[in-house]
Amino acid sequence: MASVPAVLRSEWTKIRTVASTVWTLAGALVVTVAVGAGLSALMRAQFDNLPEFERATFDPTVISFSGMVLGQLAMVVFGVLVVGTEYGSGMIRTSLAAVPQRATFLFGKVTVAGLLALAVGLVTSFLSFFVGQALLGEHRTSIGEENVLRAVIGGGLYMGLMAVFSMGVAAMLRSSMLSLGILVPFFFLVSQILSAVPGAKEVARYFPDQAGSKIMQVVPNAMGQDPAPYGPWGGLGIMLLWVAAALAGGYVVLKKRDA
Amino acid sequence: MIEAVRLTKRYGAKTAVDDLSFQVRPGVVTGFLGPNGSGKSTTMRMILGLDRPTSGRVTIGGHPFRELPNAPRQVGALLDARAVHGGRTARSHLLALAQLAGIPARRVDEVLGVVGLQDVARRRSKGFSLGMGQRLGIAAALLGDPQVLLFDEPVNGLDPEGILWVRNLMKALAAEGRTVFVSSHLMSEMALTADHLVVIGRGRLLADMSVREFIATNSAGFARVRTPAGEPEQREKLVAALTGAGGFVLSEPDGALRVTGLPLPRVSDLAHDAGVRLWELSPHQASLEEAYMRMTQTAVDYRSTDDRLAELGPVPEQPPVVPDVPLEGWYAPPPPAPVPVPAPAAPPVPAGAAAAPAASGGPADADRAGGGGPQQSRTHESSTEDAR
Amino acid sequence: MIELEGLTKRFGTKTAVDRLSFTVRPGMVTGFLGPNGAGKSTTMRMMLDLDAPTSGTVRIDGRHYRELDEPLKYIGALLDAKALHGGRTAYHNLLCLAQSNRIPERRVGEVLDLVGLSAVARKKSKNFSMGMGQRLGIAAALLGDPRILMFDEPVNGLDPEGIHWIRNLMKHLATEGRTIFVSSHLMSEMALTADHLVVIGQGKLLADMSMADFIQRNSRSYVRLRTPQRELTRDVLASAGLTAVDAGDGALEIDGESTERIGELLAEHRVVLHELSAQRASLEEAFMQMTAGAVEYHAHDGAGPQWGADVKGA
Amino acid sequence: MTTTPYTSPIPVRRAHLGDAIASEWTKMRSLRSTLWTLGVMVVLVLGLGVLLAYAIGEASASPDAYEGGSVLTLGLLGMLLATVCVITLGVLTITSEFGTGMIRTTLTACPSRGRVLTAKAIVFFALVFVTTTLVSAFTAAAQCAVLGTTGGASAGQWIRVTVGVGLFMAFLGLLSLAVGALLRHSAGSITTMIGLVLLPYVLAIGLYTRELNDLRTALVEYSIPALLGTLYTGGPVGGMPMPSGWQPLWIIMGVTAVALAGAYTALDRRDA
Repeated sequence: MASVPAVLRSEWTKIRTVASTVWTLAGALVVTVAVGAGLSALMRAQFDNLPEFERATFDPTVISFSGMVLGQLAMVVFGVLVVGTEYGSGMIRTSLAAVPQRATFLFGKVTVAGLLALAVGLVTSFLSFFVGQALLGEHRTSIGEENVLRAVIGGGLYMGLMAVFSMGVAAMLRSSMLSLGILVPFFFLVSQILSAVPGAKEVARYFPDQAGSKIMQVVPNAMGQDPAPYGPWGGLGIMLLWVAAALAGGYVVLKKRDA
Repeated sequence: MIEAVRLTKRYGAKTAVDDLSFQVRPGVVTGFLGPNGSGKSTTMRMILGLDRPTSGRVTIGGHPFRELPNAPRQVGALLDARAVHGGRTARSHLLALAQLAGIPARRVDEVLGVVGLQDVARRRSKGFSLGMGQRLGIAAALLGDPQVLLFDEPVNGLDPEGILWVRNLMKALAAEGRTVFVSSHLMSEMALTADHLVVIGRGRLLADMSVREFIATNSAGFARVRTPAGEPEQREKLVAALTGAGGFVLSEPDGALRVTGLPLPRVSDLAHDAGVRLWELSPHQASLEEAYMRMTQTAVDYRSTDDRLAELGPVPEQPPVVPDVPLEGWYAPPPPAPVPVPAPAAPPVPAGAAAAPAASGGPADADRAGGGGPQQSRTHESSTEDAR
Repeated sequence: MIELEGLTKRFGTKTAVDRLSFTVRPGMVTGFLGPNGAGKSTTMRMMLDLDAPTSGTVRIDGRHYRELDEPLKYIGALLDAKALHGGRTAYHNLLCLAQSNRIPERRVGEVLDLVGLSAVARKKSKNFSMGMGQRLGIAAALLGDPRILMFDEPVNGLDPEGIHWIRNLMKHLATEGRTIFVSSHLMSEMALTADHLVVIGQGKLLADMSMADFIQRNSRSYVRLRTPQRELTRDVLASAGLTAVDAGDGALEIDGESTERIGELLAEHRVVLHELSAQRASLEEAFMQMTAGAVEYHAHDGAGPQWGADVKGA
Repeated sequence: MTTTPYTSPIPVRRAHLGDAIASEWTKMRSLRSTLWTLGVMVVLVLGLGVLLAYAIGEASASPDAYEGGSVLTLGLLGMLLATVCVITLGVLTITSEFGTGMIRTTLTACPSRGRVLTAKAIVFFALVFVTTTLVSAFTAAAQCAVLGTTGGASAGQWIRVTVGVGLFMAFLGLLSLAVGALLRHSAGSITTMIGLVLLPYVLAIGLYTRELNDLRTALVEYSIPALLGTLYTGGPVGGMPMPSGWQPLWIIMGVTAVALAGAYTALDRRDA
């Protein structure tokens, strides 16, 4: 079989030599931290105006992560482009001629891009947390509190998994535009809207983003959110299942379809 | 009739086209040749009024393109076959162009038939192959049934049948009295299509003459003479007679003689006088490519020569005996290029050469052929790597 | 060495490649010919395992492509010059390929030198002209210094100097004992480059033979003769049972006899010759003859409008 | 080499602007992206307008709240989002020609740059004007039906939110087309236009000092969304001597005219 370290090195070169990597990942970081900081500052100013029960279940960690709704979209774009541009440019044929073992190729790519996304995700999540807490003033929490470290690391995991999920979807659809056209509205609109509709809510909570984002909560059912039938790790597990399914689908498509 | 008068185009400090004057006459196919970067495309674009000349002018039938009263009815052009919006069907694309020029819509279906795209007329051109795109571009050029036609690399991507069709099309168009101006990199194709040539290099005119004249001035033809096999004295007699008459004789691998400096009938007469029977006496005109290569030697902008390449190509030194190649395959050794750059990469060849495929092919292939397995060849790779 | 055995590819009901079996041997340039839609590209893609055959096998030096460890070291291919990421520089495009097959980084600089792209190595490849893109694709094929090389339309977009260069490169690579497999639509170019031909039409093998055999079998060859003594010559030939046909430019054409025999015959009668040469048809003519009927897009003759006076009057 | 020059049997007649317009209309309607962009616009305006009307109708029971024609302002939200569609379409109408190289074919078929640009502008303007006017009218009517009142809107108000908005959007699209002709790059031109729409707000946030208060207000008041809003509301929002009534239309017409003049000059002067 093709040498795995060689494929990993090759994929790393591919990722670091295109401009879109820097733009999407930097976008994810900046947007998440900035929006999180903004909302944290707003919350601090408005804290006294919050309803009683919201004040009681106030979750400073979640507040500092509120930029992730937008930041995750940049991660989705990153994941889609990593796989999608291979198809868009025709590079896929050159790549597969160089590494004919489909599994080595796809999982090598996903490993490198996923680890990079995870690293950026962790940096983003820690940065969001500390900046957000600093701006929350007297309502802040600290990293040493119970479950907070889990939530912060979970935030990084969530962003990394989001990127990997997108890679799987892009490998299944074999097109950047199509993948973005489906994933962005899904996470940005469909998932958000369905989670507000009474009947659909039961289904929507099993969507990857809804389930995965549970890991970032420190206070259970914070600020009037509905209780979920799974815990933070259970939620992450559901998301992992989604990711695994997307990757498996992508692999099957890559193996079966002509390049 | 296309007429360029002292045409010049500068982009900043770079002069793309330099004081170019030529005429393209109706009734013949005129080939437009030049290396990459010689200013061919720029010239074509200026003819079509897409670029403005820095100085000088180019006119079609006496008018600059942009002042032609009925430009699309007088000039048709294929510049870049990919210059269509892929989201549009072939027919819509042509229809838009026809309407723009006030050409009746039924002409659209006609040209689609002419280029053989009638079956895919309602397919979006995004899915077209290179050859189909080329046909669509040719259809657009023919739309106005114009008197002057410009084609840039018309056979790109076409299959042999399509190439033959384009070649006959050009000739037919010229025979109808139209002006046909074709640029191409394919010398063998040009030799079959064009009657007249305009050659430029580094933006300057190098030649403006008929194909025949061009080949005659830029290369030497020769005569191939064969005497009866098994009678060496006949051959020696002929060689002596030819040399005595001022001819230059070389020996070919199959025993034939290559004679330069004497016209064919003279060779025949000399053989006759010497009592030598001839088994073959054939004229060999040099190819257009050879003539072209000689002419543009110094005008190539962008060349792939360097020390290793020299090793790969059999170009550098021609042995005194003519190599054993079929008649079309032989090239006169190009005159040694002036070599303005002192080739900095040249010295460390002995060590570095192992890396070039030319050199490493030998030992590595021997190794692989002997040992076979990939393991072995890989260790070989890495060991040469270490050695370096 | 590439061996195809019963290779078949169906897309739905359409059979693109139909039980194709042939061997591409080392040490020579093998040309791969066929009209558009004959299945050439599909065949080449199956050779690289980009398309899965419906049935049949391709073996590269006796092994399946997918079993090759570092395939770029066995087989280098130029399928589509644009099959690289345009946002990446020429250098990086090659570097990631090299790394995936553990080819040392310095080799990237070497092949870029080789194809003459060193000056633009750090430029993004999307701004390359067609000829430069082609050179980059050739560089990628040469990266692993492979024993087998496959080129699909290698001269596309190259200028005459580049065409000359790639032709000599391919011949030279073949003399080193490599297997060279080239597809092209340019018959005149093929005639200069290839030693052996594989011709397919509508997915089926039409010919697998040497260039000389191919031309000889698929076209007419004759002897061309020019002389100031035309009538005498005609008589001499007629007496030997040969018919000379007028070629139109003053020359005579004789079918079915060698130049040697005719030379001897005419020398006996002391006929003065101005030309006596064997004429062979071009590869293009031979190819057209063979593949007639296997062509997909037929163009009409003539380009002028097919309407006449009715429109003029309108 | 004397040959009689070829003459075509197809009758020759001088092409004019009408031909160019027919050609541009063919180009416009033969692209699926045109249909998609306009379709999205119609869905956005109509859908959001009706949804908003329902939401408001649920929230407040009294129909008296919409007196003075304010019911018509409900169309503003959808129309704001529709600007993105119109900008995209306007830019792509010209930049896709540059991007694909089609412009060279077009200019070879019609060497008069002015005629090509004029035809494009006319076809595009007409298409956007008709679409926007119709969809505005439908939306307003639907909203009135949902809420069960027209809120006593005057005829002048009706004309302003239909024809007025239609003209405003068409000019905005024309401005995008001109910018596209100047920049010749799809992504760059769209970004520029979106920036033009949003930048005043971003700048206004930056100018957070009392001394620059007037400048900030002016920036916001003369921004494209605010001008569009003025057409709906009819009056200056902040009570300052800012554009009101039909004035936004004259403003965008002026800006578009300047940009178009630039586009004409650029297209004529520059190499294609």
